Amino acid sequence: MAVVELLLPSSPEHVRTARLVVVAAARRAGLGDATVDELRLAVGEACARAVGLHRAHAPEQRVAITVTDDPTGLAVAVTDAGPPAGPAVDDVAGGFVDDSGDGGDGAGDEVAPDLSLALLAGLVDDVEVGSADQGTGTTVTLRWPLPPRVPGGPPSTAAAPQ
Amino acid sequence: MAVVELLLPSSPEHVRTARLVVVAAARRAGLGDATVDELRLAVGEACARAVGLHRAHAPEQRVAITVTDDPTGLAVAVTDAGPPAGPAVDDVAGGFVDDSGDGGDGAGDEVAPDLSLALLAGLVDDVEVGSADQGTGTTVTLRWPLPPRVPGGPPSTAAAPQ
Amino acid sequence: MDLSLSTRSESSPAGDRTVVVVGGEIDVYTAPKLREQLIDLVSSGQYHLVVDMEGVEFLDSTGLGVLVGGLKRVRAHEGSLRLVCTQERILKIFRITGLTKVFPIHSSVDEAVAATD
Amino acid sequence: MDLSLSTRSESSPAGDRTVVVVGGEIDVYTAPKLREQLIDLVSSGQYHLVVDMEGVEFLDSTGLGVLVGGLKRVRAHEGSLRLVCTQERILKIFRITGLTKVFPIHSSVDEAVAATD
Ligand SMILES: Nc1ncnc2c1ncn2[C@@H]1O[C@H](COP(=O)(O)OP(=O)(O)O)[C@@H](O)[C@H]1O
Ligand SMILES: Nc1ncnc2c1ncn2[C@@H]1O[C@H](COP(=O)(O)OP(=O)(O)O)[C@@H](O)[C@H]1O
Repeated sequence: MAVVELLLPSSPEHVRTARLVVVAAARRAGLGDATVDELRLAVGEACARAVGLHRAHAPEQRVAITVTDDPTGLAVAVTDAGPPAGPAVDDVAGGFVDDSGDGGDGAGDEVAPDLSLALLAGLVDDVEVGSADQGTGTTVTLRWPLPPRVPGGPPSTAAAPQ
Repeated sequence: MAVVELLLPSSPEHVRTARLVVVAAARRAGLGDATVDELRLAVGEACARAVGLHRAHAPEQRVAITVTDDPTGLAVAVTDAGPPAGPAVDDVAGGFVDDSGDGGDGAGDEVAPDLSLALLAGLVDDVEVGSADQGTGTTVTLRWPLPPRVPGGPPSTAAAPQ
Repeated sequence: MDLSLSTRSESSPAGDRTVVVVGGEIDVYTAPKLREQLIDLVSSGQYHLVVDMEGVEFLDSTGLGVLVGGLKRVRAHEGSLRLVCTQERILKIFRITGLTKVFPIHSSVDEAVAATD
Repeated sequence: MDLSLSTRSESSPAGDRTVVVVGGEIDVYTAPKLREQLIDLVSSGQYHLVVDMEGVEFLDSTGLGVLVGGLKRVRAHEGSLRLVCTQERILKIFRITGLTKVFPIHSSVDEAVAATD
């Protein structure tokens, strides 16, 4: 079980880095191209949500991304430092609330909570939302199963090549 | 000042992820293509060194990569959990010692401490080697200066686009 | 930095159209640039837009939101916003979000420029 | 997974040569595969190798070490290992490490296959 951890400043420019890291882990874990595409998008949505929350509630704090892979699958956890969320998946929407404060002149139209939720729901079968360990903030965990390894196929990522 | 932190399992397959993250940060910080190429290679060398040390001394521990960028430049610190090093740059070589334990049958020839040092020295003007905070392990810090920003040029990476 | 934008005018029997060619990644970081571009066009009186997405490598919900915002703006002036996209991975994103029902999606710029329905 | 390898035989007045075409990234993770390939070739009696590096996107010291190891192996059998490389960013890596003095570096496979010096 390999665990990659990433702490990123909460600004939109860093969301791309999160996508890069998770995609690298997913490829290594053996996920197929189509799944990797979905995962890239879903992780981007989860991170954009966290960045949006931080901008409103905790601009100095960083967003934490943890990628865990084992032979059964890949799990990506995105933890924000926003207000604590309940266990309902609907609370994920909290991060998408228009925080531009422009009072509906239309300039905030790039923040589309329903679009982001629609994407997450459409892309990932296994989404879990819970309070982060520290009691504040929320962890959104996305999971993708891995096909069972074919004997003689690519080596487990746990073993270093030699 | 944006600080990106990355914790990676100490196996060779993860060195590529470190390169990806640092290159993304360097591009954002405004380093030119040629410098980014050098940085990709230098960071890869520093991480490969740390991974080599961990395989010998601390296989379960992760390698820490910290990227700090401010208007003056970009600093990349790679911290291993190997035996403590002295302050001399020469000690960097510690990580490159052939740890394959194959007793000179030639199978270990891919570990080339002098080649790696030659690359680091040739690529990076500012290399600092020090004991890691915890008293064990070594931090190799690589620094690249940034050209002064042109007024009216690309916005500072500290400011979120709006 | 990973978003490229360029615009040009095209004419057809249907009238003048402004083609916006978008390349690279449209995400939470770069989407504001696309939004600005669309706002600028509408502000300068260009209400019939064709957004060529064939060079788009990545599109997230922020990018979708900017396109929806652009559509609202041109519609406020009886205009149109048509997309050109044949990439399956991008089309899928429009389908998942139900936006294939909101945007006319064409398979070539010529087709989009000539469209009137 | 990001390293590609293929081999083929070529003949010239100088004799038979084995061309190893390398693509992608040769780094601490992938270099062992290249090492295996070179060892296999030498084990099967192929002592005159041309390594085509034109498709290499990244090369680190581990990769350099594998090439040096290959050179040692073929030389133990009076063989040769020639590189084909015109990419400035890769050539620079050989220069920084002084290995331009160790490897014959050619600008085409044909030139490398025909070389005898
Ligand atoms: N799946 C969806 N998620 C979010 N917004 C959607 C979705 N489908 C359609 N829309 C909406 O598309 C609308 C733009 O098209 P339209 O229905 O013509 O808007 P309006 O009636 O406000 O002009 C936006 O208001 C946007 O919220
Ligand atoms: N800058 C360098 N860094 C490390 N090794 C180098 C460098 N330059 C040359 N070499 C050496 O190249 C040698 C291979 O070429 P050669 O001198 O012919 O070796 P040998 O005499 O052992 O056959 C290796 O032993 C390798 O260590």
